[in-house]
Amino acid sequence: MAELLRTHPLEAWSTALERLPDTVGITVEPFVAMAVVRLGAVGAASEALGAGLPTTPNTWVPAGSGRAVWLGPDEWLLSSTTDTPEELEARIRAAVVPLGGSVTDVSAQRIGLRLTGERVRDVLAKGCSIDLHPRVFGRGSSAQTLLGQAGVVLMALSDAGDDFVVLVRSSFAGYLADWLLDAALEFTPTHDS
Amino acid sequence: MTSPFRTAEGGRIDRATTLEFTFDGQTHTGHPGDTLASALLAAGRHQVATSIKLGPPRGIAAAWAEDPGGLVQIEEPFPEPMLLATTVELHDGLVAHGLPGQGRLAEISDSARYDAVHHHVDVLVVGAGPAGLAAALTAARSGARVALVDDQSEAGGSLLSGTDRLDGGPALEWVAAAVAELAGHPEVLHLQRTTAFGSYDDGFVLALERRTDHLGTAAPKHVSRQRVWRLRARSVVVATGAHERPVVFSDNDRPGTMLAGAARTFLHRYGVLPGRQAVVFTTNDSAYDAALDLHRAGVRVQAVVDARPAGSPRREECERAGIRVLSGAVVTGTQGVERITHARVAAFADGEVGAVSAIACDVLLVSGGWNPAVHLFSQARGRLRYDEALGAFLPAEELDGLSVTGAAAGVFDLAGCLTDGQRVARAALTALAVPPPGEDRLPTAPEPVAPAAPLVLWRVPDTSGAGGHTSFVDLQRDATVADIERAVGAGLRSIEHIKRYTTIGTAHDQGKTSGVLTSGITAELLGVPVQATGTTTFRPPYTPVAFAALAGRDRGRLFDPERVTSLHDWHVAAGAVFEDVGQWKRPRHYPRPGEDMEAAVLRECAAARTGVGLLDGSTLGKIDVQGPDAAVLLDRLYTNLMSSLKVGSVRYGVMCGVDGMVIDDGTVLRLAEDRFLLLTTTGGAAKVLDWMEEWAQTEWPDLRVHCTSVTEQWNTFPVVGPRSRDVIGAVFPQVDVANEAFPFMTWRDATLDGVPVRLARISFSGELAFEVYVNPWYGVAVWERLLEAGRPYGITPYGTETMHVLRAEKGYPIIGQDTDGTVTPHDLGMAWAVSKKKPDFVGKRSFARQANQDPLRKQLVGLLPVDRRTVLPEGSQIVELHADGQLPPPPVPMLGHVTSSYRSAELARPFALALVKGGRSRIGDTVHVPVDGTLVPVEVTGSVLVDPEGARRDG
Amino acid sequence: MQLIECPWCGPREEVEFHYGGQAHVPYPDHPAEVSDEEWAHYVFFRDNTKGRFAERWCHSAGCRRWFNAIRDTATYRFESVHRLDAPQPHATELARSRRSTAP
Amino acid sequence: MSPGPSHAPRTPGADLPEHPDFLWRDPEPKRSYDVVIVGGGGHGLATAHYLAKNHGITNVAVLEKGWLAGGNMARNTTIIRSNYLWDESSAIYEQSLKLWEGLEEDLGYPILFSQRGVLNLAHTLQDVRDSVRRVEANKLNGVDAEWLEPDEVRRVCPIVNTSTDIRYPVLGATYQPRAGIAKHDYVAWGFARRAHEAGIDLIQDCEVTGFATDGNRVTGVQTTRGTIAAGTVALCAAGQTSVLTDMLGIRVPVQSHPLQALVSELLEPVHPTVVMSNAVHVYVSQAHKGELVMGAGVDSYNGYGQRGAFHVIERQMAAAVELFPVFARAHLLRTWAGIVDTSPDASPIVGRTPYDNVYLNCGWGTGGFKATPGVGWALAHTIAHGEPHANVAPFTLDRFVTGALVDEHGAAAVAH
Repeated sequence: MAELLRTHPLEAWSTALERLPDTVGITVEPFVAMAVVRLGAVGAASEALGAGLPTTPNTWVPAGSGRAVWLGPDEWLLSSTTDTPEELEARIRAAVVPLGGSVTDVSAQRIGLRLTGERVRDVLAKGCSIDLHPRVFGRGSSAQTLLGQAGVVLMALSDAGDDFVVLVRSSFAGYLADWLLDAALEFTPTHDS
Repeated sequence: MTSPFRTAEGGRIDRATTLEFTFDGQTHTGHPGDTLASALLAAGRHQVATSIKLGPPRGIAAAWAEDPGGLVQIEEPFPEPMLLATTVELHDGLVAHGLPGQGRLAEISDSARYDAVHHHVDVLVVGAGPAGLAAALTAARSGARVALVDDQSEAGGSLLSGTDRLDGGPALEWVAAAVAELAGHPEVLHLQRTTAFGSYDDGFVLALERRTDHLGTAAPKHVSRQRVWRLRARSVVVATGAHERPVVFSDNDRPGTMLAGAARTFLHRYGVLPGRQAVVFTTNDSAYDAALDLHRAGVRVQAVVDARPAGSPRREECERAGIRVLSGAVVTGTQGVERITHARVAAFADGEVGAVSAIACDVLLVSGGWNPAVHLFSQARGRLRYDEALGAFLPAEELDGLSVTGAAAGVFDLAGCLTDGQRVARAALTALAVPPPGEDRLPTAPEPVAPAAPLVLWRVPDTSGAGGHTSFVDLQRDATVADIERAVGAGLRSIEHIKRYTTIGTAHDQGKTSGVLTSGITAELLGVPVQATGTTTFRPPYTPVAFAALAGRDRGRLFDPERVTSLHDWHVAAGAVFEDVGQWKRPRHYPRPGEDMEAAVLRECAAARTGVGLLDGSTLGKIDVQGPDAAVLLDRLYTNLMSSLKVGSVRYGVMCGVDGMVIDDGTVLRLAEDRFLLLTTTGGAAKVLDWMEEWAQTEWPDLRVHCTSVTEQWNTFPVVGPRSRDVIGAVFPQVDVANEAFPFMTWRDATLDGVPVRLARISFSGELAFEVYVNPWYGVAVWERLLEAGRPYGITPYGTETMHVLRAEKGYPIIGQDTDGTVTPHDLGMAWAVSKKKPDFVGKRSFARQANQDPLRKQLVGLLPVDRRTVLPEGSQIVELHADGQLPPPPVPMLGHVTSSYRSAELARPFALALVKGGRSRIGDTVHVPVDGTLVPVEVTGSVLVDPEGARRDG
Repeated sequence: MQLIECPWCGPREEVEFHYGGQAHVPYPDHPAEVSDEEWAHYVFFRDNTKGRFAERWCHSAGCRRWFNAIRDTATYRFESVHRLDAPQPHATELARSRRSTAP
Repeated sequence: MSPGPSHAPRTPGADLPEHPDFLWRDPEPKRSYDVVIVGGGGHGLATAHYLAKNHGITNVAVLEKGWLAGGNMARNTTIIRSNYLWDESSAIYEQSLKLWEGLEEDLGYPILFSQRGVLNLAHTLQDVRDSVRRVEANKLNGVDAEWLEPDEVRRVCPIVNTSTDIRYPVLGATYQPRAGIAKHDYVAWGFARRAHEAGIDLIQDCEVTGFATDGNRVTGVQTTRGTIAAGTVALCAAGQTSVLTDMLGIRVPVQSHPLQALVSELLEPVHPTVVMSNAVHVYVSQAHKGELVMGAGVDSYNGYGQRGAFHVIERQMAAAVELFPVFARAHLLRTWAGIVDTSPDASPIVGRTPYDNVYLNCGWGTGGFKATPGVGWALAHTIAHGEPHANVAPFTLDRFVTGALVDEHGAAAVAH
């Protein structure tokens, strides 16, 4: 039989997203392996994982081919663009379970959107109550918060406030895409509706 | 079409451009920069509306939001009820008319866009008058993040209404320079046409920006018409100025009667003369500016009537200009019909009014002093004090992170406002540990002339014989001095009672001009200090805000998120009819052409019972529970024992609240000694995870267990029916699906083209069934593989309705449908799911309460309509008839109600589930259900109606 | 709309938080041994203090951690927030002894 | 489309009748009363009225810490209905509704009771089940109620958006024709004036600071205006109840929450009835002068501040515009908040306390206004006879011990 095809929740939105100008660029991130790690002994885990887990709340750090995002005092979201979900979970499990930790594959739990351009901060400000000014939310910052009525994990990729990643529960992906397109409308002068 | 009252030059209007608008069916012209009010005045029109109750004409009495007179209805470009002519910016094609009191909503829905934006600053300055601009400049120069918002179309505040000079030049040149400088600071947000309408905790200020209203029909469609700014400031500077206050006298509602300051605004800002012949009535010096400015502009100022015996130091200035000044005199009333023709003037000493004479005029300018606009301060719960000298309420305390400056703080001279604005801003910066700017120059203002003390005069004794019935306090509510007298006479003392008795302050202007007057007059009548009377509470919003502006973008499909599974597009393509389950969209059934729901459901049920059906169960909540103490947590939260569950096995479980009532149910898969996968109801997913976290974090932090939501990590596809084994066997050839190898209530891991898949023998239908769990990346592909493999057996996708029928035939309850928060596991006949081994679990203790022992508790049973035809409406009540077969008179004792009801293909008759008092003891009885006025006899049965011995689930 | 200080994430808008009512109401050690009345008090009865009140909050839209706070229910002002593992200085002071509800 | 120039002046508000020339006197408190009612709101005043009218008990004081009827009575959205699910609830609310129907005459005061009907909208299949269940129960309890399909909903209230393409389409509604609204100040003042006429002392600016007790009896009420001896004490303080019961050392399972409401400017009549929706949380009526009166949801946290968070109002506005597109450009004129005391089963707590001569009346949550005459009647009876009136008997404090709750959460529609 043919290999199983993957489908992305936002396939139907791709054209609309492509039409956006560079000032409010929104692109769908490819599927990546993601896992939630729960663990008390951070130091040891970082060692075992060969990647530093951020201990400062609301920050993220590069970790291998992916990222490690602080989700809570004993909780992180790890991603990898090279591992399969099973590989990532297995690798982390081997490292943290002996330390009393746990790991859960959540690769499909959320999808990622990349927001780039000088106006994306204005778009986010229409539904995100936290301060995204580069002075306070520069590269390496992250936050679990609300964007519109969807819970999101928000990450800053630049110090200029013009490059963000938004992770959202897959079932909310369509809502958030609609929400973002609507919020970006005023920055797309050609658009007239 | 002409504008006879437009000055030859001056004003902030663009005379080069002419705008055409229609008011009360008449066409007029005006210019960009005009308001509807200034354009009407330019045309010589004062009357805008008629009064709400009594019907006399009402005119423009002020120049901005405090105007109590000029209420209008907008018709074009889009109907909008009740705006003030003084706040409507003129644009081409505007169509409006005066309002007698009630606005009119459009019949069609509003297509304009509205939005909201969060913005964070160090310092927020509200008001771009001299004090506000000075504060904003200081804050901006420090490099702090600053927002300056102002409700006018341009900055300047009071400077727009006068002829002040700064640094030896026109003050407005300084304003322009200040605005330009602010624009040069990257961290400054400067918004005009933006009204701060609410002030809340922690420096949270809401402001409404009118973005496109002034553009009329030219407004771009993709830009929001109005925007709510959610401003979060570490420090708020309130520089909102002051509202001029009238003095109450008889017939003070006659068009042509206007606040003195407003007349200056119309003259200097809009190039409009309020009339040709003016009388000025004042209790303070500020009105002298109006008198002199109008005189210079060519208005014949008949007299300045100053209630103060000593008058004003500015008397000579007036007399040099040939303006008569009557000190120790008051205006006692007006004459005229549609418009004032005379002011009635009399000497005034020690509260006594002398002989009255009439002075001809077509406009009467009044000033009773100034009320600082303390609304935002008061909304932030700042205390106010009454200032005897000003006759006004002022901030009585310093608030953390909110300061008041300029006229709003009782500072009325230009130089004072500038220095005070700067002082307040520097103090705010210091409090925020932001170094104030070194270079922070203020413009030099001319030395203010020391004003004579104002006289606090609320009302002029009514000598007209009208007994105060024409002395209006609140023009928008037609409330008079007589009404206040009557309220006090009725025994009322509290200002809140007075307000309600007279309705003063409840109209569109929320008492901006009438509030303090009412306090003053009430205090006079009661013989108590004004401080004791106080004011009514200042409540948001400061000015009215359109519902749609507050709704913002949470409208239509963005009103509430739609959650969908990865199969949604497939369901849509398959013609599914959807049902809202919480925020989820779930297929309810898949009608074929010509099928109604009943036909579709009968077909889907038959397929599942005789062949094979396929359901998208992906909305079920899923929680991954891990850790050495995972089983302990589950034992404490489920009514049944989970620690004894074997790895590789599945168990159904029930959760109760501490009150012993069922809150959720579902299956539990033991993945490893220290790991479980919990399935919850679709609606209960978030609640159950929160519930588990709450107990684990707050009550049993010692437990080594972690809970993670994996609801969207797994698609769940029940494959249901006698042929399900064939389908699963075909798609997963490597899995031994024989009953012995893969028994009921167990799970197995498998792969499909290298993709991990989990299979479980779980049945919510009573049929042989498998559940397929897969990463939704591959959900559609796996779903289609199942359909493909099932084609020989007529595999049929089915929706929630069929799922409900199948489970109901088996007596499986739906939590939230067959329960309502008052039902225990025992009531559901699930004592078997309540562990007797466990010493305790959440809810157990409540089972022992008296009410839980009642044999007449409602219990879940089946109902079979005797006529074998009637499908009982869900929600129907169940009753017992008298011996005579009649329904007793109300209140009729009720036995319970129908919770689920369906037509059963399997039973070839309708059936229902119901909660019935002592239900299990009534099995075999016949009770009755009122349906559309008839009493339908139904037989009480056990709740399991299909395959009670459970022979089918193993196939 | 208030800012609430999450002990982990810092100040966030109140919409991100879930209210958990009175703090320091422990689950009985041996529910089977308490009287119906004591049990009823555990299940249904909570202080409803006007003024300083020790209560539970959860940063539900953020780090999902529960924490305790001292808040004035008249002014809504938060006086302090505490991680669950932190000692509760005000707990005993705020706890009140009450007479029974038995008529 | 435009009516053009304004026509002969409409007179909205002119239909609001004048208040009487005299309402009540502000007496000095006497040393002692047979009955002291704590709380000069609707419930306290109604209780005073019926004590005098039905039982001839007039040596009564009503103590109000602020201004008469200035708490929830002055802040509520005045919805009156009796279409509750459970027998116990519909009994007291229906008796209350019957009293409302004769109240204008009884009080000799134009309370503007307008029986314009109440629609409770259903937006989900479960809403429909719950609604039918409630309608059928109401009918059997003798409460007027019917189930309306969407097209019938449109006939009763044409401005409701019944199109099927909105986020939560209207699947139908329950309708109680006898339900409606009344003018809250007029109601309170009507009771107050009657009580005053009967010789009852209405004492304002009189805050209770403590109680003098002797064993299981309260002997006096300590107030900011001195100690007042009392034969019987009735607590009718709604949101402030716990402050009083704390003084008495009685634990009562209520929690005080802010409940916000709002009003628009005066509008031409567009909304002929009262509409409430649970899923799309909103309840709205158009009051006598033409203003839209709306209630928002209860704020989540305990609060005595008589103010709530604005995001609750914003959500309320979104719901209103979603259900009533024509409201888009109506204007929010004023917002405010009351303090509701909510009980664990969303039903009131009325009756005896551990003190022999202290009666409790609280836990009405958002249902207090509509119950005003009913509970006043029943509480007066309870005080006069020392035995709970049948209508309040089920709402005892000890139901939380026995577990015999009257749980209006699960199956009730919007609990307002």
